[in-house]
This record gives sequence, C-alpha cells and structure tokens, in this order.
Amino acid sequence: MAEPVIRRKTYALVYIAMLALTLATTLLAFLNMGPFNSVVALVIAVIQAALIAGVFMHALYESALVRIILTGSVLWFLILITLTMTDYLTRSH
Amino acid sequence: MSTFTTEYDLFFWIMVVVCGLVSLGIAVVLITFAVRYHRRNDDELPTQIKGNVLAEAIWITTPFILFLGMFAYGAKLYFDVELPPSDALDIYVVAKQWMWETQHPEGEREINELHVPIGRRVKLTMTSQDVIHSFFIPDFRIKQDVLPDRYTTLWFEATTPGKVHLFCAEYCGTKHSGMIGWIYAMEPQAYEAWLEQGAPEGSMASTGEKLFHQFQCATCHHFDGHGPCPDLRGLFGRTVSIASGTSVTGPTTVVADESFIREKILNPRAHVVEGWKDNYMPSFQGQITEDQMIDLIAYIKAMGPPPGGTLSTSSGATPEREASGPVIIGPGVTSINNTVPGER
Amino acid sequence: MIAAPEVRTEPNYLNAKEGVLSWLLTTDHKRIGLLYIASITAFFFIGGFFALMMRLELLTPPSDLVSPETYNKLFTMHGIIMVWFFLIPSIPATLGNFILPMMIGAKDLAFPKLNLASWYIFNLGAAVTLYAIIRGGVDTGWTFYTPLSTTYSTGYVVGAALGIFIAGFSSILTGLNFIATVHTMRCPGLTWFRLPLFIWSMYATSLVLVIATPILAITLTMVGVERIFQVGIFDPALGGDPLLFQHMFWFYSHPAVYVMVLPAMAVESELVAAFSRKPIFGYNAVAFSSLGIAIVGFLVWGHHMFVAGQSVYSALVFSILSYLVAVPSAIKVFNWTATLYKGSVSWDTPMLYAIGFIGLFTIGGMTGLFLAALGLDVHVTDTYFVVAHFHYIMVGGAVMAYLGGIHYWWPKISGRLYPEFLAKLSALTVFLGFNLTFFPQFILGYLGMPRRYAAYPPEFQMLHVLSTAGASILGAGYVLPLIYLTWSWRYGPKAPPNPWRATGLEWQTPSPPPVENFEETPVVNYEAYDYEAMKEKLALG
Amino acid sequence: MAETIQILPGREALAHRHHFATPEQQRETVMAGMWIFLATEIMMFGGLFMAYAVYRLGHPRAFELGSADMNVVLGSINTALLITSSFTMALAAHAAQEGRLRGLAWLLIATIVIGAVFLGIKFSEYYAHFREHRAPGVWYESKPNEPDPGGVEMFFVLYYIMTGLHAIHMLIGIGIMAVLWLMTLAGRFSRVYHSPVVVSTLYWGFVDIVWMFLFALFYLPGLHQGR
Ligand code: HEA
Ligand code: HEA
Ligand code: HEC
Ligand code: CUA
Ligand SMILES: [Cu+2]
Repeated sequence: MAEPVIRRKTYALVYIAMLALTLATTLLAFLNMGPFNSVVALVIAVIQAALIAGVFMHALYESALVRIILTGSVLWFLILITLTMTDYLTRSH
Repeated sequence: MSTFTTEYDLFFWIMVVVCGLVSLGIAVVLITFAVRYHRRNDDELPTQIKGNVLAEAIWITTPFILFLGMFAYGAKLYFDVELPPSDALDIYVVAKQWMWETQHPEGEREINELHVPIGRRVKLTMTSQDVIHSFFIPDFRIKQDVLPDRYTTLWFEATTPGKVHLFCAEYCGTKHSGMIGWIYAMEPQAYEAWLEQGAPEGSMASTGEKLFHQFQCATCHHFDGHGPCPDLRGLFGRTVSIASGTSVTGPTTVVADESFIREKILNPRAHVVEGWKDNYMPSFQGQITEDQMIDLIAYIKAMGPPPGGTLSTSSGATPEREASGPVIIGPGVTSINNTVPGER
Repeated sequence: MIAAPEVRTEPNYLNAKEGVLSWLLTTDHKRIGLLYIASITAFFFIGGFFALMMRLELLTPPSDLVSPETYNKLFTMHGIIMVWFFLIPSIPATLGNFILPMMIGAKDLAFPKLNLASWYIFNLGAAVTLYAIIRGGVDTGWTFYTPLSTTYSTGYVVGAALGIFIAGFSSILTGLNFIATVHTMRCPGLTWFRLPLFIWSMYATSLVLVIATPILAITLTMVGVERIFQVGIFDPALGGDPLLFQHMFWFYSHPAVYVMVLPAMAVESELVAAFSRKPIFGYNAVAFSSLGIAIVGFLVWGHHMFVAGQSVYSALVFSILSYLVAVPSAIKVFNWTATLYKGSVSWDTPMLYAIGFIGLFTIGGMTGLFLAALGLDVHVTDTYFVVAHFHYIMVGGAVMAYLGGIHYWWPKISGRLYPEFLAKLSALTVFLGFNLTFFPQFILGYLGMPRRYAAYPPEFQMLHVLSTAGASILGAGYVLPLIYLTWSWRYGPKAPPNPWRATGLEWQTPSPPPVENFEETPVVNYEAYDYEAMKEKLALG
Repeated sequence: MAETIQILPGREALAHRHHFATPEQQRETVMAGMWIFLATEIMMFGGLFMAYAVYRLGHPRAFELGSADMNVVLGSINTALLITSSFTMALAAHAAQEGRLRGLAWLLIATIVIGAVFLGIKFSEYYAHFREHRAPGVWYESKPNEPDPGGVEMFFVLYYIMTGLHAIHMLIGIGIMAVLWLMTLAGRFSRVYHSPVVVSTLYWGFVDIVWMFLFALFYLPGLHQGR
C-alpha cells in the first residue's frame, strides 16, 4: 500500500479556504436569519470539517477502509441523534 | 381486575402458545437430530450439506411475518393503555422516597392507598418529588414511570371489587421494596360512601383557591379581564399562542394542560404568552410543593369560562377538547409540555 | 498466576519463557488470553457470590438476612461485575484473544502492546470498582439511573463509574485491535468468505465495542460531573432531563447486550460445525446475520424505556426495530439446528453445552419478543420476567457458550485433556440448576413481582424458594469445572494437536502452540469447515 | 493531486515489527487502527453534541442568551489559530514524508506554540466567565430577570464540559507533539519510517474539527441579537 503525499500548495489552498470560511461564518452570524442562523453555521462547520479530514488528514487519499470507518462513525452519530429526536420531537402529555 | 387484564392476558397467552410451539419444535428437531445422527464411528465423514436457499428463505420470512403480527398487536394494546380518555375521574399522585400520596378531586388524601370506583375510567396524573418511581398495579396490568418535574398519566377501569397490590416498580433507593400499598376497587355506592366520610379540608379546587390567594396570584390574575395579566378562566385545555421572539425554534402554540401551567408557575419566562411579552410573571420556583401545585392546577382547571365568553389572553384561540393524546402542531413540533426537557 | 507445567517437550508459548515477569510483560496474545481468563474467573465468582447472597435473602419474604440497603448494593455490584468485569470481556478477551489470530493464520494481533495495555487497563478499572465496593459499595443498580445516581444515592457512585469508565477503554482497545487484525493480518488465501464464522461474529462484536463504548464513557463522565459539581445535566430539579440519561445509557447498553451474545454465537458456530463434522448450514446467512445484529442492534435501545415517559411514537419505532433485530438471531438458531441434519453428531461436552445454548438462548430470545411487544412490556417491565429474560440469554446462553468454548479449546490452550465424565456431569448440573433458578422467575414476573425488591409479599415465596434452590445447584455446577480444569492443567493426559479433528487453522499447529503460532505461515485454499478438502489430513471417511 | 512514494521494505530495523508480514501491511494496519480510534472519539464527543442538541431544542432562547456572553473576538482568533496549527502540522507530516528532519522539528515547535497560545486564550476566557459568576457548580449567578435561567445555566454547563474535554485533548496533543519533537531530534524518523508523525497529524486534525463545531454552537448563536 502506497503512502499518499500531498503537495504543499494544496495544503496552503485549504488553509486559506478555512480562514475564509471562518470569517464568513462569523460575519453571517451577525445577521438575523431566524432558525437559519444555526443552519448556516452548521453547514459551514461541516464544510470545514470535511476539508480538514479530507486534505489535512488525507482521508481523500487513503484506502477505502479509512473512508468506510469515517463515514460509518459519522453515520452512527447521526443514528444516535435521529432516534433520540424521534422521542423529543414527538413527546406529549 | 381491570379492563386491561383480560385484553392483556389474551395476548400474553397467545404469545406463550406461539412461542412455546416454536421452541418446542426447535427442541424436538434438535434432539431428534442429535440422537438420530449420533456419531457411529470415530472416522465418520457425513455428507457435506452447505445450505439450501429455499429453507433459508422460509425461515427468514416466517418469523418476520409472525414478528410483525406481534408488533401490531402489542402496539394496539399499548395505545389503549397510554392514551387516557378525556371523560375520566381525575386523581393526582405524588410520589416521594418512599411513599405514594394520592388525592381525589373531592379533597381526600391517601397515603400508600387508593380507593377507586369500579366501572368508571380513572385517570392518574402523577409526579415525583425526588427520583423516578413507577406506579404499578400488577392486577390491572398497568404501569407508568413517575418522573420528577413532569406529569405523566395512567388510566384504567377496574372491573371487579377487591383489594390489590400497588408496587413501586422503578428502583428508587433504599426502601424501594417498601414503597408498596393497596388499591381498593369499590362498588360505586361504596366509593361514594367512602368519599363522604373524608375530605376534612374541602376539595382540591377549594384548597387551590386558598393557595391562589396565599401566593398572591390573585393580585395579578383578576377576574375582570382587565388585570395586568391574563384572565385564567377557561384557560385549561385551550391552545395558547406563544409570543414570537421568546422562542426561536421552539413551539409557537401550546395546549394549556397540567404541564404548561406547572411550567408557567415555575419557569414563567420559558414560554411567554402572546400579547404579554412585556409583563413579567415572577417565578415561584422553590416556593410551591408538588402537593400545592396539583391543588393550584385543580383550581385553575375548575375555573369556569369567563362570563362574557370572550377571552382576554390568547389571540383567537378556540376552546379545544381536553388534551388527550399527543397533539402535533406544525412540522415536528408538539405541545411544549415535555418537548422541553427539564423545564424549571 | 497459572504456572507452566514442568514437562513440555516441544518449545511452546507456555515454556518459552519462565517467571512471573515473562507473564506480566508478555505481548503474546495467547498469554494475554490466559491473563484475562484469570481475571474474569475471579470476577465471575465474586459476582456469583453476590448472587448467592441475594438468593439467600430472597428465601423469605421480609428482608431478614441482610438489610434492604445491603441488598440494593448486592444486586448493583452483582450486575456491574457480571456485566462489565465478567461477561463483556469474557469470550472476546479470553477465547477471542487466544484463538482469533490463530484462526486467521497470523502471528499475533495487530497491536500486541495495546493488547497487553488493555489487560492492565481492565484490571485498573476493576481495582477502582472493587475499591468503591469495599469502601461501602454502590446502590444505584447497574443502570445508574438519574437523578438517583447523581443526587440522591449515598453510595460510591463516582468510584464505581470511574472503574467502569476505565474498563471501557480496555474494551475499546480490544475491539480496535480485532478490527485492524481481521482487516489486515489474514494469511495468504484467507478471503473474507473463507473465514470461520467465529471471526465474523467477533468482528461484529468489535464494531459494537468500538462504537458504543465511548458513549458509555461520556455518559458516566457526565454523571460524575453532575454528582461532583452538583450541576444539572440530567437532574430536572437543576434543569436537565433524566430521560436523556436513559437514552444515552441504553444507546450503549443495548448494543452491549449483543457484545455479550455475539461472541457466544461465535463459539456456537465453531462447536456445532466441529461436533457435527459439517460446514455450518447457510454460511453466508449466518455470517451476515452477525453483522445484521451488530448494526440493527444500535437502533433498538428505546425498548428499555417503554413506560419511562418517552414519546409513544418513539416507542413504536423502537418496538418494530426490536423485532427486526430478532430476525438475524432466528436465522442463526435455525441454521445451527439444520447443521446437525445428517451430520455425525458427537456428544462430547462442548456439544452438550452447544445444544444447551440453542435451547436456552431460544427461550431467552423469545421472551425478549414478549418484552418488545409494547403492550406486554407495560406489565412485565421491571419485574422478574425481565430478570429471567436476560439471565436466560446471558447465563443460559452466553455463559454456556463460554464454558463450551473453554472445554473445546482447552486442549489447545493447556495442551491437556480434561476429564470427560466430570465435564459431562457439570454440563448437566449447570443446565438443570439453571432452569430451576430462572424458570420460576418468568412466572414471578408475570404475577407482578417487581425486580430489585429486598422484601416481597408472602404469596411469591414458593417460587423464590425454588429459584434459590436452583441457584445452589447452579453454583455447584460452576465450581466443578474450576476444580477439574485446574487439575487437568497439570495432571491431565497430553493432548494431540487436533483432538476433535476439526478444520480450523488453530488445530493445524501443535497443542499448546509455539510462540508465533505457526512454524510457517499457513496458506488457505479452502473454505471454512471444508471437511472434504481436509479429508486426508484429518484421516476421515 | 497526490503523488506517492513507495515504502522500501527492510531498510529500517525500527520500522518493521516482527509480526507483520510486510511494511505495507504494517502501514495499513496502523492507519486503520488510528482511524478506528478517531471513530471512538467521534462517538465520545457525539454524546455531548447530542446532549447539546436536546437541550438547545428545549431552551432555544436561553442558549442564545448564554452564547451572547461569549467573547467572539477571542473565539474567532482561537479558531484561526487552531486552523493554522493544523496547517503547520500537516506540513510537518509532509516534511517527515520527505525526510526533511530540520523542517519537521521546526514545524512541530510551531504547532506546539500555537496550540499553547490557543489554550492560554481559552483559559483567559474561562477566567473571565468565572469573574462574571458564570461557572456552574463553582460560582454561578443568573442575571436579574433572565428568562429561563435554567436553560442559560445548562448552556454554561455544556460549554464547560465540551470545551473542557476539547482542551484536555489539546493538552494531550501538545504532549504527543513534544515527544515527537524529541524523537525527531534523536533522528528516529526518516523517509521510510514516520508513521508516528502521520498518525499524530490525524489526531490533531480531529481536535481541530471538533473545535469548528464548538465555535459554531457556542460562540455564534448569540451574535445576531446584539450584545
Ligand atoms: C445478552 C444479552 C441479551 C440479548 C441477546 C437480548 C436480546 C433481546 N432482548 Fe433483552 N435484555 C437484556 C439482555 C439481552 N437481551 C438485559 C440485560 C435486559 C435488562 C436490562 C435491565 O433493565 O437491567 C434486557 C431487557 C430487554 C427489554 C426491556 C425490558 C424492560 O425492561 O422492560 C426488551 C424489550 O424489548 C428486550 C428485548 C430483547 C429482544 C427482542 C432481543 C432479541 O435480540 C432476541 C432475539 C432472539 C430470538 C427471538 C430467539 C431465536 C429466534 C427464533 C428461534 C425464531 C423463531 C421464533 C418465533 C417465530 C417466535 N430485552
Ligand atoms: C453476565 C451476567 C450475569 C450472570 C452470569 C448472572 C448470574 C446470576 N444471577 Fe444475575 N443479574 C445480572 C447479570 C448476571 N447474573 C444483571 C445485569 C442483573 C441486574 C442487576 C440490577 O438490577 O441492577 C442481575 C440481577 C439478578 C437478580 C435480580 C435481583 C433483583 O432484581 O432484585 C437475581 C435474583 O435472583 C440474580 C441471580 C443470579 C444468579 C442466581 C446467577 C447465577 O448464575 C450465579 C451462579 C454462580 C455462582 C453461584 C457462583 C458460585 C460461587 C461460589 C459457590 C463460591 C463463592 C465464593 C467466593 C466468592 C469465595 N441476578
Ligand atoms: C406579578 C404578576 C403575576 C403574579 C403574582 C402571577 N402571575 Fe401568572 N401571569 C402573569 C403575567 C403577566 C402572565 C402573562 C405573561 C406570561 O405568559 O408569562 C401570566 C400568565 C399566567 C398563566 C398563563 C395564562 C395563559 O393565558 O396562558 C398562568 C396559568 C398563570 N399565570 C398562573 C399563575 C399562578 C398559578 C400564580 C400564582 C402562583 C400566578 N400566575 C401569579 C402575572 C402574574
Ligand atoms: Cu419508588 Cu421504587
Ligand atoms: Cu435491549
């Protein structure tokens, strides 16, 4: 199995994108968009997470096994949230 | 015995028979094979059979279908137990380490005992003062956990007179096994007679009325519709609009049931009523016991509609049926009571 | 510590190095397996001792032998020890550790040092828990429900939780090690669908361990923080929701029950194949059912909360998913049974345990179906019906399989044979004692006897007496193997490499195995349990 | 985008552990092991994020009020710092892969220093909250007339637990990096053997990812309503 080596330029581009996204999310948070404030903040956070995982952590370049582990664990976290929310969102008396 | 007892036992024994037969079948086959194909000599090599798709398909689908049946039957029974009818006799239960306090609308209080009439639906509204307990009447086949800072309900209709066990079924500390009592199911006349001899302090609502004055609720909540705050008459069971801006992703309307009133008293600003955004109701957190709380609620519940019929509080809300069963309001949002974990 | 027998001709993992340090610092998966056997056996008997005390107390209706307070501590410590310090590590950390690398033709696990570390972490956790027990014990039940555990209990909750928290990391490390090993260390030719079913099941177990255990860790941490700082994470009086705790606890603990039973199923598949001399009927179905259980097992936790106050709609979802997870179990039971068909079925001790497992697991599982039926659970939840349900699976099922596996691999582990007659006798004793102990509890539960009761109304006494009688027989049945296996370790007749003429790679190497398992790396060009291909080698037919 | 280098078997005695058949097998195993470990970390923080979700749903307004107490300037500086440190760490891994040990040592130092500054800022924030009596369990006071004070307190409880656990991870990470630095100085790494550096990059990246969410959930919700 070969080890991925990523060009420094790629790292630099990602770095700049990350900083830009941070700026964007902070500024957007000052607007009042109702519930969409949280949506925007979370979407940007997810993009940032994907950038770090994909490039800084090489997930994009690693074997399928690594990607399965990564998506699997994210999926399981979503299961935890979703099924718990079936309770909290439909509770009554 | 209650109406559930027969329903429940029928299902239970059907399950025993179905599962019993399947287990018996497996056991018989297993033992037959073990005996019939017992190894004759040490070097024996039997015919190698790797599997059979048809057999596999049969024993995947058959249990699955049986399971679906069990699920459906179980779900039906569950909904009967879980959703209280609206015309029931209301009884309040407060659990504390390690005793049960029950209270009838007429004001009788009992400890570790509960008298109920047969042939009449009874709805228990329960809360705990400390840890989680569970109200369990084995003979009636019903049980419901009782949680602190929250109301849960349970209902039943007793069918035969008699004295049956009441247990606490959720482990609640040292004397969990001592948190037991008796349920007395009585003929209606006997029940009436029993009610007669008690109630020294008057009904729950009248106690509640005294408390309403004692806690100064009445200084704000006048009955002329012109006070500095909403008129509470006719409130119970109605749908109330929540002022926007006080809750961003939270519910916008709420059914005014026990949990709502309780929240209003303890954590009033979690959900402020539409039109009253700038008037503050103070919190009574830490001042009102669970017993007093249920009396207050009984009082508010017992208030009739305002004489004129018009309501000063909620914007255009029409009187609703009693909140029996979950009421879903909008996408994924329900009546707030208990959507909201751990309100103060 | 188990001392190496003096006469060993071939160099093997037992006599390769001498001295206590060579054991305490070993990175050999086989020796670590033995270290684990020592630890969990001790915990089994401690937990069993607590069980016996409980059963004695329950002989009579009032709480006369011990006070209610003591009784509460007894069942709490019984549950904690049996679950976290015996059953969860039992098969994976002992048999799994010992056998798994050999089965896939590897020299060791992927991370041998982590493996040793996991044993130390386990013992550290155990020591902390024992310390909490000795200092006065805990009385919250093994489920640590809030707000009892965070606010009201006077026991050493933080100590016990810390112990479990630490032990959790040993589970995680074991699971991580197994997954990495199975993925990357299989010997040449050993493709996924040639793997013994033991591996599939163990792999599924590891997935659950790795994904679920961290949630337990964080949940217990939150309980600890809440208890120490008195802030309201779960306590409603301070602003929290106790049901959130239950969700988080069961998100871990329901998958954890499959951590307890999947390894038992792993062993079961090996036993049934070896003692019927046939491949497991429907290999693929059994293999995938293991994964199915692991995955769907994560979606059902709410069935522990049907009357706890969760939304009724949520309960519906959890109920139907619970039925879904029962399907793969059913597949397994039917396939094991079908494997015996036209086989060459021997009645050696491991097979007796294997057959006992199928019967008891079926009963335990089916009563699980009662509990998963929403309306039925309302009455029997938190009664002895539940107690009987899970003992049928965990004691009747998992412990039986564990004992079966220990007997099956004993010749490999120790290089010695155990006394067959005593072994059969104990298998029978365990089976009978078990049923006498726990069958009456189903009836008790249906009649309404709540669990965790130190005292009870007199009408339940008869059934409790039966149960206590059964427990004494059961206890004797468990002490017996301890004695004769220890005896045979030194004095048993020498075992040949493959006493059962089984097909697994672990049997293709001497008993006991050499340090790196195989003289030369094996190459596999046949499927699991392929007796046809191994005919010559095993001198069969 | 990615070019690859082949690992040469058998060059480095240190690199190859006896129970692996080949160094490639070893590398693959180590990477799998680390990612599985990160999966457990995801679940661990996942539990906390779930608690956050449940309580925020129950107390939407209170969480915004609590968030308004955060210092968003320090928060964004910290976010930028952490991103920078991830960048230097990724470059460190790159240097290790190319066998540039001097570069590796300096990049590790840079990462450690930036991480330490992050923690310094974080603790100064904790201290400021403490001064405002916003430290549940230690010294907590609700503001007068604060709506849903319970919810606000819950916000702070979660804030401390979640950022605290994150800070602990940072501390551990800095410790690991210090060890890597010493190993680098001792000449333990090379073009062939550097998996500890790569594996630590994964860890550091994960810690960074967690912060992205913490920033979004604790610092941002209170901004739009003015401070
Ligand atoms: C190893 C442990 C283990 C296992 C494998 C299981 C397996 C199952 N469990 Fe059990 N369970 C526990 C351990 C376990 N359980 C414990 C410890 C508790 C109590 C915790 C506590 O509160 O302290 C508990 C509690 C528990 C409850 C909550 C009870 C309550 O507190 O109210 C429920 C409810 O649904 C349940 C259901 C099930 C189901 C549906 C399965 C299924 O997976 C079973 C599937 C198996 C079969 C069904 C048998 C084989 C199938 C066939 C032969 C098919 C043919 C059958 C037919 C067609 C009918 N269990
Ligand atoms: C793997 C799990 C496991 C195992 C193996 C067992 C084994 C046994 N359990 Fe356990 N049990 C649980 C898991 C387990 N249990 C759990 C999780 C609970 C719930 C706890 C809770 O509610 O919080 C529980 C609860 C529980 C109760 C219910 C208590 C209550 O609700 O009030 C009972 C009652 O009979 C019981 C009995 C037994 C018995 C008789 C055995 C027997 O199989 C034990 C047989 C073993 C022996 C008898 C040992 C023999 C040892 C000696 C003879 C010598 C001892 C000497 C020394 C230590 C020096 N258990
Ligand atoms: C200082 C004035 C004040 C006092 C004292 C007071 N309230 Fe209120 N109450 C209000 C105001 C203002 C509102 C409307 C704003 C809101 O929803 O918070 C209100 C709302 C309510 C509501 C909801 C009404 C609706 O239409 O939905 C209930 C129920 C209630 N109060 C009960 C009580 C009880 C019971 C007490 C005494 C224990 C009490 N109040 C004491 C001022 C007061
Ligand atoms: Cu109250 Cu148990
Ligand atoms: Cu379960």
